[in-house]
Amino acid sequence: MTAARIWALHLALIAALFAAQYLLPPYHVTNLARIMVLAVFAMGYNLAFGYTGLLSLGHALFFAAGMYGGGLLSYHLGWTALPALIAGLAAGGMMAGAVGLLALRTTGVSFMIVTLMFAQAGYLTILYFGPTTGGDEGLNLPAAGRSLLGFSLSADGPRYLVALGLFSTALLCCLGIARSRLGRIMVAMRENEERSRMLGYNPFTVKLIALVLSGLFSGLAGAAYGVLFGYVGASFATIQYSILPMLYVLLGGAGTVIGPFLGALLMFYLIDFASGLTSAYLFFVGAALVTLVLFAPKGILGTIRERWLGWLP
Amino acid sequence: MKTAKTFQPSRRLILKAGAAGMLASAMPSFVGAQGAPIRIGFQLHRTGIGASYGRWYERTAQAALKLINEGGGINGRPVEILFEDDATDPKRGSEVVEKLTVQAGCDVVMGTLFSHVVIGSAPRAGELKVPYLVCSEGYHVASGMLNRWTMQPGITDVRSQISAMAPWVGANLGKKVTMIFPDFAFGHDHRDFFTKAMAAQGGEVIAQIAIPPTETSFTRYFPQIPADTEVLYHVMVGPAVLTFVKELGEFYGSGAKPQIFGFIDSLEAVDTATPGLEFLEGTHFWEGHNRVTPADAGEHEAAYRAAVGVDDMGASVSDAKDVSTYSHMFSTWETLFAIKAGMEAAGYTGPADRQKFVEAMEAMADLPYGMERPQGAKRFNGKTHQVFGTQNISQVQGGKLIRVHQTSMEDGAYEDAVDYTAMAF
Amino acid sequence: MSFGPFLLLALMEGMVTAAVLALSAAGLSLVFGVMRVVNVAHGEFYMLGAVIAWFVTTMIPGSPAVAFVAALVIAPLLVGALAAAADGLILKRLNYDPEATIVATIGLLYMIQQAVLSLYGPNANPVAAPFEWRIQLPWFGYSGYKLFVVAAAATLLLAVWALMTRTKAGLVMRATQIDRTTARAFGINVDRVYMGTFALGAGLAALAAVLIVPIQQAHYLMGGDPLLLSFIVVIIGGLGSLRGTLLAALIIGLSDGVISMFFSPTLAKILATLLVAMVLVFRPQGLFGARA
Amino acid sequence: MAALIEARGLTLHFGGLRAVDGVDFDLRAGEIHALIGPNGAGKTTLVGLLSGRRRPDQGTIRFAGEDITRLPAHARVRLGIAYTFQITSIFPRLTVFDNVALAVQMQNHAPLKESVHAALERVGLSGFDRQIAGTLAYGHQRLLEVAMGLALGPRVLILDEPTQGLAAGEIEGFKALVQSLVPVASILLIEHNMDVVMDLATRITVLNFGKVLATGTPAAIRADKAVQEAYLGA
Repeated sequence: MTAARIWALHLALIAALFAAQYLLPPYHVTNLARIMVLAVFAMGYNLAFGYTGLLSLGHALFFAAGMYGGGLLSYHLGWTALPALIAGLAAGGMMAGAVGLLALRTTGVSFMIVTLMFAQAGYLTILYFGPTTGGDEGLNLPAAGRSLLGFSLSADGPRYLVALGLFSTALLCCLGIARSRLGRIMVAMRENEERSRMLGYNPFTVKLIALVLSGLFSGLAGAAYGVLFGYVGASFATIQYSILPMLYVLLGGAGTVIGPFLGALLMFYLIDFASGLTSAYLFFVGAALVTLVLFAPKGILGTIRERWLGWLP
Repeated sequence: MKTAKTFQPSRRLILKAGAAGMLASAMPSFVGAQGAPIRIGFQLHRTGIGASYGRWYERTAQAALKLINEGGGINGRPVEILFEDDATDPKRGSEVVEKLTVQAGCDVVMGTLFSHVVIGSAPRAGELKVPYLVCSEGYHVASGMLNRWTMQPGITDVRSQISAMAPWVGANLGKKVTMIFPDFAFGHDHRDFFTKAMAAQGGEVIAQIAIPPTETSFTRYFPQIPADTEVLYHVMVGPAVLTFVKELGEFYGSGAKPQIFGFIDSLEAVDTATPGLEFLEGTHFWEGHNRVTPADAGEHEAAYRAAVGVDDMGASVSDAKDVSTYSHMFSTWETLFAIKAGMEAAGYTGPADRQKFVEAMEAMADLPYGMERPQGAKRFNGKTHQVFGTQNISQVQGGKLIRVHQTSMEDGAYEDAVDYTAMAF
Repeated sequence: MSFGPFLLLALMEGMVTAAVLALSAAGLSLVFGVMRVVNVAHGEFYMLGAVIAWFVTTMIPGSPAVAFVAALVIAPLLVGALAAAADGLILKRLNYDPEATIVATIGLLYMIQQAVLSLYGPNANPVAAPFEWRIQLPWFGYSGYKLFVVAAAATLLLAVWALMTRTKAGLVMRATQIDRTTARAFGINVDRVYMGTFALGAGLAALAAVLIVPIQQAHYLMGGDPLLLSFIVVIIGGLGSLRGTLLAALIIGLSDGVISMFFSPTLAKILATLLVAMVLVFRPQGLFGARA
Repeated sequence: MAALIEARGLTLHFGGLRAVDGVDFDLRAGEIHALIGPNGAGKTTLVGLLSGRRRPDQGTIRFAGEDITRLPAHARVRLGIAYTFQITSIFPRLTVFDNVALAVQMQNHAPLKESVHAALERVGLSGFDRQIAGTLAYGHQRLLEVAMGLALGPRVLILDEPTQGLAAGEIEGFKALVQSLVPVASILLIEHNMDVVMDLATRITVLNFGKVLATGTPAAIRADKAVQEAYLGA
């Protein structure tokens, strides 16, 4: 029963997003394409933070690893979008694995700071290799790098479909993971690490797997953002882009499958809407965050799940 | 890429300016023109590290807009500008181009100063096929990195600026140069083009000191300046520029020091009479547009300053301590008038004529000095989408920047690296 | 410049960096140590201190020294009051839940930044030092005020140490730090201790900013750097250990200065960053914290 | 019978305190072995060493003939040494089902649902599977903890004070449960309730000040003078 309801909900979301490209004005269609890619990033963050309890402040590094892993190959070697996306996916996963091997020796606030510092070193490395990476200015990807199986991703239609395809894949993977045995172990690690260990699970291994999965999602999102919107730049490696997915996840609901998408959607439109009303829009964004955390501390879906829909994954 | 700092706004003034800005954007001016307005989108650094430039860009653009509307608008239609904050961030910049073009229905979009925002936004402008006119000074337009819809008709790029000044530096200040620059693209442009230009003069750059972009304190880098340096060339950007210049002064103190030549970016929006900057007396700066009205200023200089609300010292008329970003902000004024000229040449009637507008812009060449171009005459290169003008070298005399040399347009010429007109729309 | 003076300058700069780090970390060490909350807005309290110093020194005419002393008093009081309000209105209601606190303080960060941007503007403004004094060495000149900052940092840390170990307030804070529940059982009003600690931490950040702003500039985005560096210093030093905080500040300050002598500056930054990360990886309890 | 767990010369110091001091200990296959002793005698520390939660300063531990002294705790669980906590340690925000499922899915091949329900049934928690574990009554939480240990399908089950907080009626059921586990599993039981110990244990080891005071059958222990002095008499 529950399983059917859960799959129906998620497939309905995908169907709604498919229909949205025909129903919404073009401005919002492109925004949705951006939001879906950012949501993939946030879902990746959610796997580490929401499910496994790893509060990282360095996910910009994984996003940037994917963005540059795909982007540089297409810029310098003329790779097309599909191999670039795969390269970005791999780069994100490998970077997360490397960081995890070291950073997972720490916990709590030390883990936050260590991941933050790795990300900062990554950002500076991009600047240091400016002749290759375009440094702070970044690079515009060539047309070849933005073609996927013959379709140009600079056109709005194919771009939206690719974004939707990646988002749907990520969403269903995320749902699958959340409902799998692995997902249960990840949650166990978040809830009670010592008990999990005494059930035979190696905390280090589980967390490393979660972080690598998270890195794969983040890397894919980074590569997709570069390929779909044509720009690769160091600003995506700054701490701001480590905080963004955390905000999306906390806003939408940590440890929920749809929460990251909801958070990205709301945050995007909160900024877009407020900046149209006033030049002091950051104030309202800040106030909204404080209000939210006071009155819905588990995020929107987290609160809904707690109050009404216990079956939400 | 650039930033600047340091003037001293009074709180009352800022609130007033903010209120005026809100009124102006809420109620487009209809004086002297009729019909549906032409809408110009403006990507603005309202927040983020570019915010101190954004304030003056907005103010200058408003002044030019008023003048254009008083003169009958564009093609007899009134003009309005929609400002939208890009947070000095490339991702948001691209979203803002989208918002201004698709949602607000702007005819063209004006771009902003920081080059990473420009480069991040240009692909989307190209996809939307909306003319994107930037004021960023970077070499990214003429280098061929961007696309046919992106143009820079209002300000000379950094490569040309440097090429024009280097001969004067070599001939007048010294042949052995040490450069201090920020360790990212904008600084690297300075490093590469100035080093090449000096070599062509028989001079030599003997040390290149790159400062990491996250740095807030600089003294420890100064000992790397070789003792036989004849000229110290500095360019710095970001909120820490004043710290940089002050620490340089502390470092040299009353001891011997080389000739110092700086890019005004190191001191844009900073009062040259700030305590701690006394050591700058006698040193030289590049200026795009002279902050202190030169004795031989052109006939339109006074009217331009009055329109923007800037006095002869380059400070706000209402607050002498509120120094403007004078060397850069003229670019928004001149870009607006370039849009007007391009639209009128193209017989622009609506978004369907955007391509005709770009072609009309590309057909422009000589742009004479006038109220439309208060910084000086320019030549637009339709192939590279880049405009070229004259540059100024000033010396600090009695705490003021006094122009001592003006380059010719030819001094800043270089070979075309791209022909955008051969690219598809 | 020959190596000796070069090294001397690097060491002097390292001392100043260490002093700046120690100053900005003192307040955080307190909040983090006693309350175990991650206050992302700590850097904004610091920034507010600098901006208030600019307002105060601009409004009070005459001797910069008088205005500076006024700022030293006014800025910490105002910022401390703001922090106390934030604690009472927000953090307390969140029961200091770690995740919720991070989001709330990010929200606070946005609000403070925007308020300062709207009311103060986007520019970096200088604040005059209370005295103008430059030391001219045979090889280079140096700001006397920078040396004053080093002395002030030492004094301030000593004062905080004395507060924590020699006063009743300090005892109460340490008791709360060790065990919140037991402290409550002994009749300590934990809510008030938390509010006081949070306000004191913010006040210390503001005080540090007033001391430091004459060698930097007051700018609305200046809070980011001290936040990161303070966290690093506090954690490397070991949680809640003031001695550790001081030593960590010295190590980071001096190594930053000296590493930059041997590598290209950006590479030096990368190496220094990785070095600190590795210290945390292999000594997660900090250099001087007790093993758990 | 062969010893399943064979510990020799185990020593662990906390600062100056010798929490476990040169302990030799055998757990035989199929037995219910109770570990008793006054508070602070080192019982929990000893089972901590056996389960791998702590590393000994000296000594060796063998499991089924294999040296496991340096094996981390989770690897020992995989070998078949399960541990239930003295202070209830469950996943309070997860459902009862998920708590047990986490244990069941350790042996990857097991059909999840059936095994979970079987484990719950054995401890008498059938029908509670959808409840959030933290909302169970305390006694039920203890039983859930035992169910998690059972569900691991262990060869050795270490129960640290399992009856603490159970009602009298629950204790009877619990005793039957433990007896039903042998001889498939061997049980090491830390217990304060002497009735439970005497009813269940096939052998008893008495610890005092980190050392083994005596080992033997319940009757032998009851008769041991030293034990009476140190513990039972007290």
